[in-house]
Amino acid sequence: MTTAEKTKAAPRQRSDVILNYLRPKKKFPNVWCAGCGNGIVMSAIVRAIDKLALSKDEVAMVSGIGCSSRMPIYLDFNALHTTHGRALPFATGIKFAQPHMKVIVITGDGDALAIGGNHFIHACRRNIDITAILVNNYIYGMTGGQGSPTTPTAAFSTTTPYGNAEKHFDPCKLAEAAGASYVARATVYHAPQLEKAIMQAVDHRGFSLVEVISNCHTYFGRLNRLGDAVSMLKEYKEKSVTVARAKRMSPEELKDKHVIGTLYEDDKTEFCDEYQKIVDAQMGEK
Amino acid sequence: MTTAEKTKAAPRQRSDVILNYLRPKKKFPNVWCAGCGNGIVMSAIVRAIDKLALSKDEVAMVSGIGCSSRMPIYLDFNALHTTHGRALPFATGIKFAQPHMKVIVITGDGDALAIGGNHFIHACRRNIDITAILVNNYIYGMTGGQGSPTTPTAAFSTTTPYGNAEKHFDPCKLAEAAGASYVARATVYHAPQLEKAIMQAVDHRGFSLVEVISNCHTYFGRLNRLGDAVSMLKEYKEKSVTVARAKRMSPEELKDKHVIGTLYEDDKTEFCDEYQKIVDAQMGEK
Amino acid sequence: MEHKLLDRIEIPHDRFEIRLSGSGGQGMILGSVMLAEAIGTDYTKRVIQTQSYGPEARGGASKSDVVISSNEIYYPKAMQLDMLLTMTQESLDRYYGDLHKEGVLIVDSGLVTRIPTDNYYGLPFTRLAREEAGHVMVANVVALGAIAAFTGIVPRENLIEAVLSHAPRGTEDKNRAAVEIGYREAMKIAKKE
Amino acid sequence: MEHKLLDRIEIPHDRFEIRLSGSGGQGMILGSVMLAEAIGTDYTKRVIQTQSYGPEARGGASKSDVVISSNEIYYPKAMQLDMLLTMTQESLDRYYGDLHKEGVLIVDSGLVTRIPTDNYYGLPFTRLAREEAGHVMVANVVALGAIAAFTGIVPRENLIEAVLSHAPRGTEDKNRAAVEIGYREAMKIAKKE
Amino acid sequence: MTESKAEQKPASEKKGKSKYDYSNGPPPLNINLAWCKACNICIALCPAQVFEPDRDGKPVLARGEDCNQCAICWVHCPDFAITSNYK
Amino acid sequence: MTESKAEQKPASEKKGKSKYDYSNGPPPLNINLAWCKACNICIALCPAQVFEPDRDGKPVLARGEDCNQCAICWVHCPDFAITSNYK
Amino acid sequence: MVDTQRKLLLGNLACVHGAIYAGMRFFAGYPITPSTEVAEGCSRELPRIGGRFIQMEDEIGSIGAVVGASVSGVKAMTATSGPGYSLMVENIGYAYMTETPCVIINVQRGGPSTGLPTKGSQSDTMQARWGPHGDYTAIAVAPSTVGDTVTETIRAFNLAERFRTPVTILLDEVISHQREMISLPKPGEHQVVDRVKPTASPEEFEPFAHTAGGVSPMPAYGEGYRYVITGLTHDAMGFTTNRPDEIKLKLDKLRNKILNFKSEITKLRIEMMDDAEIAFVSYGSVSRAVLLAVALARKAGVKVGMIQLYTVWPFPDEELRDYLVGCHKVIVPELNMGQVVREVGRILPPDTEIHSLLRYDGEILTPMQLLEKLEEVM
Amino acid sequence: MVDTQRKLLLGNLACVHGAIYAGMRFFAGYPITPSTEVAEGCSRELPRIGGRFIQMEDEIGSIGAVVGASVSGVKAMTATSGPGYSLMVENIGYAYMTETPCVIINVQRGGPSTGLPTKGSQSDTMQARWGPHGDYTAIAVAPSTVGDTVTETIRAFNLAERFRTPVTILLDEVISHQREMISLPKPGEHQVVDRVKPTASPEEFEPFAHTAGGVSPMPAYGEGYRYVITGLTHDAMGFTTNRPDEIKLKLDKLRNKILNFKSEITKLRIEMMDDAEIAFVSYGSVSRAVLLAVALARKAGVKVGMIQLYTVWPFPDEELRDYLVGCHKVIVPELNMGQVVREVGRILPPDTEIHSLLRYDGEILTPMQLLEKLEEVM
Ligand SMILES: Cc1ncc(C[n+]2csc(CCOP(=O)(O)OP(=O)(O)O)c2C)c(N)n1
Ligand SMILES: Cc1ncc(C[n+]2csc(CCOP(=O)(O)OP(=O)(O)O)c2C)c(N)n1
Ligand code: SF4
Ligand code: SF4
Ligand code: SF4
Ligand code: SF4
Ligand code: SF4
Ligand code: SF4
Ligand SMILES: [Mg+2]
Ligand SMILES: [Mg+2]
Repeated sequence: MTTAEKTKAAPRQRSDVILNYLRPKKKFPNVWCAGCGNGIVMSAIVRAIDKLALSKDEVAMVSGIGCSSRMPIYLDFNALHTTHGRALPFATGIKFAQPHMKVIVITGDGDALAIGGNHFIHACRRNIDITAILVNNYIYGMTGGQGSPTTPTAAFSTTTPYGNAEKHFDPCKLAEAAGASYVARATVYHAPQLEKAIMQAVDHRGFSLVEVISNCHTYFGRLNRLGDAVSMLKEYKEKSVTVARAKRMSPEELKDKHVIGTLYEDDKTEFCDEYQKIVDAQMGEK
Repeated sequence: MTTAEKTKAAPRQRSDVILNYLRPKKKFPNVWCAGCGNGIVMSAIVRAIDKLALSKDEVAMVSGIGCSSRMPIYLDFNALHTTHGRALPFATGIKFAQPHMKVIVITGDGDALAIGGNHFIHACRRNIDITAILVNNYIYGMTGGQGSPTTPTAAFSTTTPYGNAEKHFDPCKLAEAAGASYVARATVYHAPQLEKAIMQAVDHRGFSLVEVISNCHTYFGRLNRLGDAVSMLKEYKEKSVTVARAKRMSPEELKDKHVIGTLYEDDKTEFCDEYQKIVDAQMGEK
Repeated sequence: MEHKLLDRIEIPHDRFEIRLSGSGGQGMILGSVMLAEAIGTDYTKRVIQTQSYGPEARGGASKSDVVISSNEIYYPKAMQLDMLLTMTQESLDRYYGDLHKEGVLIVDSGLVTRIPTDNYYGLPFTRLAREEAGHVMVANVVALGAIAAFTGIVPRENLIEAVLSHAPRGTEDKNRAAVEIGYREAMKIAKKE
Repeated sequence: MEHKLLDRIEIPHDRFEIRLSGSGGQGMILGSVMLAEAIGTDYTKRVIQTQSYGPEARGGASKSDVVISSNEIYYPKAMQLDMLLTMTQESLDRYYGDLHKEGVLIVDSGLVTRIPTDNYYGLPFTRLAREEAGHVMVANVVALGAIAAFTGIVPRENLIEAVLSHAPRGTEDKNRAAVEIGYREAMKIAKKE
Repeated sequence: MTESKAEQKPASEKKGKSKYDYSNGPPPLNINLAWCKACNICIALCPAQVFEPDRDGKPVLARGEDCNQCAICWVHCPDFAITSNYK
Repeated sequence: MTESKAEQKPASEKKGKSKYDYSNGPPPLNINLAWCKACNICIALCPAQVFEPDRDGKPVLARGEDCNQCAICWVHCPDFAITSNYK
Repeated sequence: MVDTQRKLLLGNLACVHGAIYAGMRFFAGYPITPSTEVAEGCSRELPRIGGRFIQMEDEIGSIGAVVGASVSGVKAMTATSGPGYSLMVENIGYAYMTETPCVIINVQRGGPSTGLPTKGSQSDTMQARWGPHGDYTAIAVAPSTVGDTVTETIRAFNLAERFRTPVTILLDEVISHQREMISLPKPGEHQVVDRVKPTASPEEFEPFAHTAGGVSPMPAYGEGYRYVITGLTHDAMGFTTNRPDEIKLKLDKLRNKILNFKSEITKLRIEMMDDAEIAFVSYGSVSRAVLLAVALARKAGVKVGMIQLYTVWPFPDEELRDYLVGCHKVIVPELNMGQVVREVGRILPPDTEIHSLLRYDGEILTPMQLLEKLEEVM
Repeated sequence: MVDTQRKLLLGNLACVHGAIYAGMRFFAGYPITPSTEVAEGCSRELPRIGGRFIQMEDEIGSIGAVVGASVSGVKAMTATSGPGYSLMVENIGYAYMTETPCVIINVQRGGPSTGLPTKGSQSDTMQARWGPHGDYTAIAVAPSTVGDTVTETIRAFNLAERFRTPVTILLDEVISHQREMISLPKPGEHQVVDRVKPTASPEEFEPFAHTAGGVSPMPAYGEGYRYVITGLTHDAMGFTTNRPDEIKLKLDKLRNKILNFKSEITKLRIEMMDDAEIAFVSYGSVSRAVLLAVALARKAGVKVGMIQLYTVWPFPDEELRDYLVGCHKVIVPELNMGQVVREVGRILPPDTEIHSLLRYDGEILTPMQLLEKLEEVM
């Protein structure tokens, strides 16, 4: 079944599906600031997993440290809330040890791309079957608004008080160059598209990245005068263009735009599968 | 003066120019195996620096750990032989603290791309004016032949005894995606082209990468039956195509080929320069 | 050496301890910083300001203490509060026990409803901020104005100076007004009693 | 307790110590591994093989020791060599001092020229390997054959078995020949003396 | 061209009208006020303008009958505070 | 076509012939045998086949007169053991 | 060769054999001299028995993957040397906090920094106890021969599983690069311990329950217990907490589950201590030479004995002190600038004198040096 | 406010002020609670005085850049908390080996692992001594108030420059997030030490020369002395060596240059110890409460005193023992599970009894708890 078919095959989803996936005994509401995009991402993930009809037991949700990385704590999967930046190696350990598991990594722009940048490119390179959901809010939320590797040049943060002198990464471009075999982008405004991207990513065999542009109005928004959660969401709506449309636009037109949709996909072989071949050959030889 | 002009302007270079740059009091010959490409790279670097007429005092040569990283020990510059994978942050400290210095980083495929991968992409992102010379011998030479992030899929190493199950990086592609503003490739067979690439890279303002494909016949060659140093050099000759020619070739034709020459170049602003503007503004404001 | 050491010792209360408490976004920390700065203008007073965060980084309860003394402050944290401001029910429930039996309790009467004592001052700081000062954001400053009035620990002008030194450009008037409103409303109650 | 403890103690020489030394590429470590395995076939013998590297990882001097004893080997490193093989001048200069005064010195006479004693065996292992066994790579194996002959510490067959278990496919014959050549040439000298 | 024009209905009709008949059931949505943090997202994004903020800024179903169950509010609620009573 | 043909000289002439007259000077190259590690690169790559290996595999100038100072040997010597006496 | 169990075994490969014997089926590592052959050995052996080897991008990733594999229910280890161990300490701390069993081999070389890659040393001994930040209780074992590298590796895995905690094996270059003809243990010869699995239903399950022994049963991911593992301080449910009482409970648990069962962990080799007036206290590779020196000195009539610490951490305070009571003098020989000697000093009986014999020039202590020191302090 | 030096200063910003006073002009760091305001302060202040601030990709890179800046001749520092310090230890070891002056601030929070980001702790004290692998001698200072955070930061830089070595400042969340009205030091009020520059010509220059004081003069890159700096063990020229004699010389140098001048490094605060029968030995934030408890107990007639260790490492063995001789009892209060108490135990005079007062639940020790303990041991 293709992902599209799965979506169709799934019974019509109830609006309260998320309640079936919240961890029993965990106190709610969540810790995030009012209006934080993390909650929107979290419910999109749940809807995607539900539509894919995965069993909760076969899902491992791994994260680093950051506001976004709190997500697995709330969800009723096998949850590993690791150290800052290191979610992917831990996830690699799980996936490689138990290749039948669906391993989903939740990570922030700081977590994945600053301290965790090396693990990020190597997970891409190995094309190991893990889905990374990178919640890109352009800032370190958890520690109070310092610049991150995606903080735009000239933008303000608590460590770039005179405007950022550095350039920023395009996480999707980086992932593709490093070897990821599925790369997509969405924003929290585009919740249905986000849900679809996550479904495709989880379904894809190989390393998949979904970059989600998400609002941290508390820090990034405030320091850069972008208004509250609502204004930021509305801005995402205005600034986003689909891959299809983007193809017809010039680089100038695309400046400051978020291109959303599936940016890259290929079907190269997956790491655990390749290793399994070695194991099979060696165990046969014995 | 452009790099080309500098080359022309320089007095005709003597064949023994390297002797002027070897560190006094250091014992020779070098530690490398007979025929190791590292020596060829080292003399190309010296010729390039000599042609650029840099003063030895203004050059800082920084390296990590590995066979290739031994280079700065032999050369009469300000030499910092750091920890494995960390040359770039140390170099960043030097460059940012003393922006007038020419900072050259010597690094291996393991040093730059395995343990040092994060620093590598971030130095590219910052576009800090450092030249990284990445000696890619497709293996960990120093520790005795383990696989590296450039070890080709299916190739043998002491940790891939049944053939490598992983994919490998293209360091140049990765550097470009991460933000480097000059990217070139050469092989040790192509010593004159290598020299030219190094000249251009050092002359370029911004982060520049020169990937040098280099023979480790002792490990990579032996384990993969590629013969001795001479056969490996000859293979580089046969397998290399220039950027110009590569443009006229199909992806299939390009498989297993080394594309040499300048792969990417742009003129985006450099990190130290941008920071200096902030300093100037703030100090003016006081 | 005889025993019963503790019976012979009393920790001298040569200090005044104030706690501002509320939830994450209510500016309790900034409030206490401004208060401490305002008080510290007086050279004869030593001032230490501290805070602690709730169990998680975002949201949750937030408290911030200011300890004031004419002597050296050996122990920087509050031991027995002389004054407690609570802007939420949760913070009142949590910190009421730390208040000295003769200490002063001040609550945002618009937000806090269950109060375990009759001996308190209540003012609707948040509503006053929204309705009279022009923005809920300055509810903490309204409360500072009231504290100045209730305790007399800091002259109103010093408080205004400290508050303004932290006010983002363009919000000076709102902030000044907030202090005045808090001061005025508090004086009304204080006088009544 | 009396003093002069050391006068009353002699470290018993209940062991036989062999060192193979040369430069990085000469296969001294592999040589000693094969030797140790060959000797260890004999259940009554305990064997420990160790090595050390030059100051830098690549090239440089290389040495490898094999300690053999019928008793438990408490101290794993060589203390006083009973036999020293040197394949380069540098290694001879460096390690000659570690040889027991009655120990056996064996040198590659094609490569080592300045020898501080007359009491040694010399054979051109490298030349023999190149010219007679078919490849310089097996010079170490030629030397092992000679060691077997000079010392009698290991039967030739056991040595061949150990050597072959390490020989890459296709090089079995060269290696077997190398042992034989070394053994033969050594026997010639040994008999002469 | 004509076809697409035909599709185009007056904005009020298209958005405001609910497809459902709520007359015999519970209100269209359930709002968990204990979890809601008054972020204003649902209020601002609802195409049918179903919500009004209460004193605390939390949504009340001011025009529940206009709700067309488009899901925008609940998929965007960061605190999982909105669920539909119908879908 | 014709032009490129004109350029094409017999291989022997093009490579083997030295442009220099060494009759009154030192040999064309200086080889530092103490540093040379006998890697064979110079010997194999020299287009004029100037070198022969000695017993240790180190290069000797067997046909020094054929050296055209093309630099290939010294830029490829990993041990900086070759320098020219002319250039 | 009939006895296929008899082998000229490299110290580093002894780890591999011991680990596989103990059930290790997952290795993640990054090469570093002088530990590399551990990784290389695993890359060869593991696929043959259905296990998995991965070379990670660095040491941080290696220990991360090891923890990931372990929570998935697979016994896992990594091997490194000082520089790599230094990089691992953050994630080793995570394993302490999350109570994840795993084994870390540190093949010590001369330090600090890159130091002496090919020379043995015991200078990471204190790091094995205090490297990671914060409060926790460490277990570290130190083999002294190739033979006991096999058995101590098995023991390390057993301790890790028994106590749900990372265990460090303090090897050094001397042993790691030494080959010795030994007999490998036969199946059943050594006990193999596996972590305790929960019996409670998933609904009742508390992942970090405070049990009598302090160790909570540990399910594997995928077994139906879906719980949270976090490096933040947490309660019995695994939920993060800032409550002083719960914080204290957690930290006490980390300590008590180990220190209350120290007798199961401590392993000493006691030689000729009955009437000893002088004692050598040693650990790791040095112990071999000590054994010879002591035997020789005994022959010469000196009342000297030796205590070898197979378990270095937790430091066997009480046991060691008991043995030392009555000794006038104790000599602590180490290949470092004085580490365990500080610990011995801390627990020294009142009438015992302590002497340090240190070597840190890249060479090892010889029996003769030990005897000289003995003569000097006598 | 007339006195512009008077300021309500956050503990973390006290570091920034002290460092700038001491000449710091380069900061590289990575944000982490509860140290973040140090970085944020530097990002604001440094450009204003021509200095440089960079936020690196991680803590490993941060300390790397700091060392790079320092060899370039610029005084440099970084600030972090436990998890970040754990990541830094490899490169801190590099700074030890290469004798590079720099300052690392560790604003301690509860551990292990991610632990308690917003709660104070003193549980990284032993790590500051033993975190990096290998043998070296560490210097660490521990301020106890916002005021002495300024002066101890100045002192840390002075020690780093004087001894060519990294110096750790052991701050904790209690002080770092505390604001206190203090007067900043005026120019000239404190001595500022700079590294000694070579006088030898470049030809004669030996970068790691064995001088009488053990500290070799240190030129900046670009000043004409082109030498090698390496983390491999090296000789006086900086060239790598494997010679036992040279290895020993180098390691002895790392120790002796510090321990031979310990009196310049040790700083103790001694209060009411003249006739004290009971002594508190404390360091860091705890000391403030101790001071109050001691003063109160004295008033009640108890002969109690206090010794505060401003210098925690090298541990002031001899000085401390001298003060403790004559004390019947010593109490060591700490915000951890018992770290410095082990050190005090090691150097305890024979007739002194030792007591530990530990708190590790995220809260701090109150004067009342100290008094209770005092009563208990009396
Ligand atoms: C080793 C280490 N360094 C630093 C930190 C502090 N830290 C926690 S979260 C974080 C950044 C979070 O940013 P991001 O990943 O973008 O997540 P967000 O909070 O924005 O969702 C940092 C620096 C840490 N916990 N551990
Ligand atoms: C932290 C750390 N991990 C591992 C090592 C061991 N090590 C030294 S060099 C090296 C790899 C070298 O490979 P590369 O960078 O490709 O250099 P080459 O030797 O091939 O030139 C490794 C793994 C180390 N020194 N430090
Ligand atoms: S700080 Fe930013 S990212 Fe973190 S919870 Fe608040 S809005 Fe979300
Ligand atoms: S091992 Fe390989 S890279 Fe290292 S010196 Fe030898 S040939 Fe060169
Ligand atoms: S579902 Fe929500 S967003 Fe959509 S119309 Fe109804 S109330 Fe509005
Ligand atoms: S979106 Fe959710 S949290 Fe926000 S106001 Fe609406 S119901 Fe409340
Ligand atoms: S310069 Fe060297 S390579 Fe060129 S012809 Fe002369 S000897 Fe041959
Ligand atoms: S290239 Fe250099 S090292 Fe190699 S054989 Fe020629 S001279 Fe010797
Ligand atoms: Mg972020
Ligand atoms: Mg390499």
